[in-house]
Amino acid sequence: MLTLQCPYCGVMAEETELSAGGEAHLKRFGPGSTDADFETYMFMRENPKGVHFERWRHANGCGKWFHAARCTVTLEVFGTYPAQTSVPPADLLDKIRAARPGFKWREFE
Amino acid sequence: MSTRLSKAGRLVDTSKSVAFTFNGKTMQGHAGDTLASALLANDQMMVGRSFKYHRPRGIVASGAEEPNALVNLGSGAKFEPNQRTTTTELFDGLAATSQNHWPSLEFDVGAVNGLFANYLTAGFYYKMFIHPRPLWKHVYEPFIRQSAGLGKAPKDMDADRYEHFYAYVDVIVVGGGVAGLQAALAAGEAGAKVLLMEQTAHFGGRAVVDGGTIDGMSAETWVAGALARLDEMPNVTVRRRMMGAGVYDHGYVLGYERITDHAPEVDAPRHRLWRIRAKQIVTATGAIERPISFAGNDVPGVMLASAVRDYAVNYGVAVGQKTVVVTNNDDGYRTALILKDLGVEVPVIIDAREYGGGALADKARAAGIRVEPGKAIAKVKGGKRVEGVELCRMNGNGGAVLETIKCDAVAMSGGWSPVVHLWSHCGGKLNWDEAEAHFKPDASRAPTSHDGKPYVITAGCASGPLGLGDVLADADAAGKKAAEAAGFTPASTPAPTGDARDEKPLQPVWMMPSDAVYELRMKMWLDYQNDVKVSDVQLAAREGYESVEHTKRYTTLGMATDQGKLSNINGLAILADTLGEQIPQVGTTTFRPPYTPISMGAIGGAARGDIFQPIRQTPIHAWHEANGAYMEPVGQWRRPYCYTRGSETHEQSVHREVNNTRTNVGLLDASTLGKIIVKGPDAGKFLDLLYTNMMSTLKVGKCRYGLMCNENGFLMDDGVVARLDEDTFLVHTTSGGAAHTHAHMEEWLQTEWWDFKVYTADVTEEYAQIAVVGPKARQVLEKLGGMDVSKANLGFMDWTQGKLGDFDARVFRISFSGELSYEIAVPASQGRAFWDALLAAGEEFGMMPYGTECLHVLRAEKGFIMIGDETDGTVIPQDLGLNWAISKKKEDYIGKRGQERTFLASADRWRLVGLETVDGSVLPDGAYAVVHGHNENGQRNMIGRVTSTYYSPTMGRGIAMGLIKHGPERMGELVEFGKTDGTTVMAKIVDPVWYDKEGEKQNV
Amino acid sequence: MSEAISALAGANTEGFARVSELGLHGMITVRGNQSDAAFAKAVCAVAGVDALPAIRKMVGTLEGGIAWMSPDELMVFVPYSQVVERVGQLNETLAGQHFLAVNVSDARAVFGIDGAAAREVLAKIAPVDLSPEAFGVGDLRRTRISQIAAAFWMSGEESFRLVCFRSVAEYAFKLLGTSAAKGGEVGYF
Amino acid sequence: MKRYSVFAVAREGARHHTGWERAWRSPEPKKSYDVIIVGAGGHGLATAYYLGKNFGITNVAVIEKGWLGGGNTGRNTTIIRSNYLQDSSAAIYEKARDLYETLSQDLNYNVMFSPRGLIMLAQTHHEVRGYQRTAHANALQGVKTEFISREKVKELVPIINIDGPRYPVLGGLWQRRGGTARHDAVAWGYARACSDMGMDIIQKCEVTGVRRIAGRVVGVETTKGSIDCNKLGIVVAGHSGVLAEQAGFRLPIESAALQALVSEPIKPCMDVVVMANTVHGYMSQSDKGEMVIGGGTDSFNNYTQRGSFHHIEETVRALVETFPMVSRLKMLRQWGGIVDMTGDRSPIISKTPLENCFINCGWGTGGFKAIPGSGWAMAELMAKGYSPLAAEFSVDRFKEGRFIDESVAAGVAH
Repeated sequence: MLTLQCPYCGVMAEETELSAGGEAHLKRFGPGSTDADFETYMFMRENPKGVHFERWRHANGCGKWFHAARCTVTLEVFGTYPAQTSVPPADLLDKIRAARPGFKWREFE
Repeated sequence: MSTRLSKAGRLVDTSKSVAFTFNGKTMQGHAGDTLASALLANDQMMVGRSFKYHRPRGIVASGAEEPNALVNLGSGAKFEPNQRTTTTELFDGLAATSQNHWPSLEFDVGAVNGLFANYLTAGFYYKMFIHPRPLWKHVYEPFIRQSAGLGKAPKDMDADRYEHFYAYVDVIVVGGGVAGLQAALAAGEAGAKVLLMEQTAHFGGRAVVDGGTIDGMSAETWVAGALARLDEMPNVTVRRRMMGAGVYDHGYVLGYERITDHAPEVDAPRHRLWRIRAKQIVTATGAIERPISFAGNDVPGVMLASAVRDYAVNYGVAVGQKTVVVTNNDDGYRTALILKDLGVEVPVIIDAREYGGGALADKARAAGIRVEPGKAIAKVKGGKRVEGVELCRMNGNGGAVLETIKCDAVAMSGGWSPVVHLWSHCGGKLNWDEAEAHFKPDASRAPTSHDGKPYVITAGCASGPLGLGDVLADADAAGKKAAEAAGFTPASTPAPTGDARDEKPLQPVWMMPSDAVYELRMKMWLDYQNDVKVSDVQLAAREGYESVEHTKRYTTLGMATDQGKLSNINGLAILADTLGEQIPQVGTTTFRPPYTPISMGAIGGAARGDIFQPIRQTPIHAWHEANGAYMEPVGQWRRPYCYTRGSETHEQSVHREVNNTRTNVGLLDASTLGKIIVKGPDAGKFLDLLYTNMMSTLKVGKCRYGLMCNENGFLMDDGVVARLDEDTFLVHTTSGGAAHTHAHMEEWLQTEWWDFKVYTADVTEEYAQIAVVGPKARQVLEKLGGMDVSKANLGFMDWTQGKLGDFDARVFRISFSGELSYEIAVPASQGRAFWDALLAAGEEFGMMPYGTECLHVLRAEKGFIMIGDETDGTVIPQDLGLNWAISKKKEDYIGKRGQERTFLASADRWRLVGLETVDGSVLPDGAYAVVHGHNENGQRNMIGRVTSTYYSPTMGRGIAMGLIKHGPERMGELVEFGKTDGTTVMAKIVDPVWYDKEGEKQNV
Repeated sequence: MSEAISALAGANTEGFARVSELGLHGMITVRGNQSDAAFAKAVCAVAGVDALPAIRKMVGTLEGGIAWMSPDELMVFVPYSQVVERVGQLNETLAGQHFLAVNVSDARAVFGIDGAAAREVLAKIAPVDLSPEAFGVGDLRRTRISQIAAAFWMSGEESFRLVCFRSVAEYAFKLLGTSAAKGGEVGYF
Repeated sequence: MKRYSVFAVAREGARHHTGWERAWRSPEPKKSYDVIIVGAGGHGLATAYYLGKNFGITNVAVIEKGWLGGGNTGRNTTIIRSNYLQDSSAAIYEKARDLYETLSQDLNYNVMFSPRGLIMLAQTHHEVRGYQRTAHANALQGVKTEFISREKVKELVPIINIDGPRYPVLGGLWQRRGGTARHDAVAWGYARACSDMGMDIIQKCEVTGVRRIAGRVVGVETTKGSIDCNKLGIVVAGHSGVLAEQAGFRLPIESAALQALVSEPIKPCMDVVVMANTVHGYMSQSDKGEMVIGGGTDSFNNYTQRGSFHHIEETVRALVETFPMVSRLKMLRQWGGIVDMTGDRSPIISKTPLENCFINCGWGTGGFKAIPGSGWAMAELMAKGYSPLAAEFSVDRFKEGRFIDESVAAGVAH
């Protein structure tokens, strides 16, 4: 039963207040894109055994979408941040790299 | 025999006697008894039958670890099977019956299995009953099921209530023994918010039974003082009869509080499930004594030494008149000494250790008790109760019996194992302790929480130490550590002092005697309830079920209701020994919640009956229910399916409603339709991306039907959009689609197009929306008056607002029936009044309300699609011939790219057509269209399916819509549909618009 | 206009705490930039309060107050009889700005939970720390009560006010009533 | 191999069971094999078994990181059914169900297949229509199902409450030959038969890398050294993503925790399997008497084999409403397994971008019931390069938008 801190209203929200939204930072491919790019956007997922960037919505709360960096093995949450960004904050990436040497997630080394 | 002692137990009030029944026989106990202690006081040694061999079973333990003494408790709506007598507090009128036997506990036919014990070994079922095939299901399995299963199945609706409760604390302490109390004191003094829970009704755990001194006072006195100090701390809460059931991720703990189990007459919830968030969890869960594997160790009267002690001290019950103690450690001697002290005869202490015991052993000798070091029990004599034991050398095969000793009880002590369940639930790791021969928590590998830091700390015996002094020191440290980790500064007060442990080392004894012959090994029980014996584990290992999980599952070791609390360590020691491996290499099975079984009622909580799930009601709901509406769930809403009159069937009602709406006027409660305000400079641009068609060009005062797809291209929702002003749109969604569509909008606005200047608001429930439908609709509204609803002022697909009669109304000229139709929204608080006003005004025009099924027929006659009927999540607008609603001008909309993929763009897709059976009958719902031949998997080739099918009162025949391969190009052709009975029915492909193809009626 | 009726017409029930539906109240969902002074001024004026509420706070009362709903959403409370006019007032003052103000008075139901043990009624059904240290007068939470979304705040030492959707008012009422049923006292706070 | 029979049991009983052989050998890996299967769960072992039985390919190693059958095979609720809507699903699940009928005899190991019958409750009109549609499809797919009345449901399941205030039972989709089997026994039986054919089952051996030359698989690196192979089959359920990465390709897969629980054992009270999809609860009674209950799936990626407790609450709540007597039972044990979910929630049995490397994954919550059919199809695909049962389940379908969507029977888009 996870708890994640909503970066908008500051609540340490338990899972039942939240709804999970899958992998974060997907680049949308629309008309004109290749089948491969569109397939990647729609279906290919990192699904890492380790730190993952994912989307959550504070559905039973302030209703805002945010992102979380969470380890899928230990469930450690390295941080949460607003959804209006296409890349994770640098300081968060540093924190993860420090804790998990050799950390890699999609284009983020 | 088992009797009450002259010296009263600490927990019972001998002045208050309590009457109860066991298998119909009335017995007497005392207030403070458990059912187990009361049964023993009545010399009820046999209390049940085992799972497989139906062997006589007696009480083995005195607490939560009890595997044997399970009973059916209560009756009727308060009946419950598999209740542990050792954790059931006695109350007046308690009625218990024993389990798993027929016809009676004393004479059980199932015991015949025991005669075949030779064959009924581990793996028996896997090797048997293979031929002939049908016999397994029809003969063998039913028999096996009948003979298994323990308690009876409850029959009635549960008469009790249950509830949940959320609590948030800094530190949880699980366990109210001296360790838990000290941990709570230490954390509490540091200022942490502490919740201490004890699963029984009493505090102090073993210390108050085993004696010993803390800070110079008796354990009893110290415990009373500790409770008093905790009581004075405002930041500490102490709860009894509350078990730490499970530890979950991120500091989540389940507390299982049994409120009225001991007092069923009280009007209160029976159980309360606490959902607790804690920064730190201290598990002071103590330790459990291990049985010893000797032949006949399952005969009623063979009991854990500590339990014998508990019954004597706590309840004043002597389990036997002559109690033999058998042990591999010094603690067993405590039982002998306490019994002796209470005047119970102890013929002998059998100590497996050549070197014998330490100080306690000397005390025993001094007390005149015979001590036999290096000896073992070869076999327990007796069937339904202990009659004696055969003494032999520990190092030997048990062949040579030295002496037979008469006794009626055996107290066994195989050493102690920390209760590590809660520690392990979320991955806390264990180390093997050679000296104590048990697994104990490895504090350096604790479970970690959301912050990556450890959040479970063990305290006292649960950490490993068994001496009173060490226990208190460890608990004090644990409490302080927890408080510190939770952000508090612990006081520097020293830990209380307790007696040091002065004992000779334990000698692991996994089998007694050391080289017992097979005949003895197959009588050595590991798992009492599931009848798993030493020989079974050895067989499993020999057959290659080497992993501890394999052995567990192959033999069912540890899978009984006690989840192996007594059997697991002994079992895996035998496994390791057979494999020639070290115990730590073999490892343990996984510990899963709950610690002991918890009621489903408590898990479900208060959510039953009326509040099982929310039912959404429109402002007119009550009227529907009062006027013959047959309601159907639509999402969480309830909507009238139809309104039955007199003796009408539902079908007749629907036909009446259709005919009346087509000829006169009908009234529909459409309040469930979703309504979302979309406002902002970019609202039009946003809606253009959201819908397949163009919304930005919609004129103020106009309505437009729109299609919404998901990114995969599949049709998701549809509805009418009205432009309220330059930058404000009102979006209608399907019933039950509002929340989803609103979330869909917010998701795109927040996570993809966050630069758009758009705000949305779900106003679905602000309005009651009522559709007035039919040729006489205009007359009805004109009767209400106040608004010009003429075609000139309010044409088809226009909307307007103002006063309609007494009401502030927004009126939309839209039609989902093909008739002249107005959808009118008024404030929800006036919805019911408006409905009544319409009914009154409509009376002279023959107005009748209609339900969802009539709505479906009306729209089908007109060839309108319905989300959820024509669509199922795999259908795109192009399949439905809705290309007219897909803008060619737009370079992008959600779903456009998805629809360009080969399979979705294929010309071979099944597409929407109308269908008419040749004989006019109604096509079966969900039927598939077939062509000759089979596919390569031997299935009939299918080319389409029925999506909607009705009897049309208007057309006087069955009409249907369906998706057919190349359908629109095959107008007039016949297609064959398969029925579930194997026959088929022919239908003609036709235009799906049956009624008013030109659309004149809705446009008058 | 015809008489307006709230979802449960003021139903109430007495357990170890009192649960009552409080009838109709003027409620305006306002979305906009809360850091914009003009916006804040206009909204405060409508609600009759001095300043916008801080994050997760409620200022004022049901007759005139503002509840923080999200970084760009507020719930403004005004007398029911005046809500239409107040929405108009907002639209006028903020004309030209990017904002949203809609009347949701009839889309909501309002409940009161009153009594010494009021905290326990909600602590059984909402995943929120309701201990006095963590939740006091003026504190607000948007969360769920059992299976529905709701917002509640403490309006007094022993009083909560709760807002949920109108269509589930009956569920909410029975849920709160069950939670407050006698015999269910927890004695925790 | 000494065959199991009543006579063998009698013989061994008379001599203290000293004569039983190991059910399967535990050899050290050879240098090279024709085929390596990664993953000794039900699907992997079944694949190996049918490679040998149907195609005579027996130079096979099945490599298992932990202990065989230790993944989802030993963690599921043992339900077996084939009442699926889409042709390709119905085909493979019915093939599996049909093979289950004789599996005990084929393997000479009693897997306790119990075709006691399975009901899917229809509790809304929408569900009624969905299941009627399924019944029509099944009739043409050779799957024996029928839509039955609520009265018939009550007759088959006396403990059910068909007049629930919230979701009355309106009928049900009934598959008479659906049921359950003993999950561990399925893995053990296949393992014993594979071992008997001379295949090597190598437990406690983790694959750490996939060796490739010129886009072709040539072997694997393991914790027990490097092993060569001509063909590689990856059948590792929840860990498919990890293996795929080692093999150098990506999968449309996400791993999540699926939960289940059992009650304490009680005397027989429900002879069929009941699934209530509207309220998300399903339940059957094991031969030991436990009520075996399927819970929900977490909606976030998870490798912990622990789920969130609120799913257990939701499931139990639903079951108490549907089977009031459940309220007075107790939960004995809860657990979780890691399931791999594809974009359309249907499995993948497919060639991969890496030549001679095949993958079988994505069974989500439906794996156990498919084991024999899945193994049959995977074996055929690996042996012949094509299997009609597997054809539709190729991984290309996501690029083409050719989904196999089973949720449509319930009318839910995703």
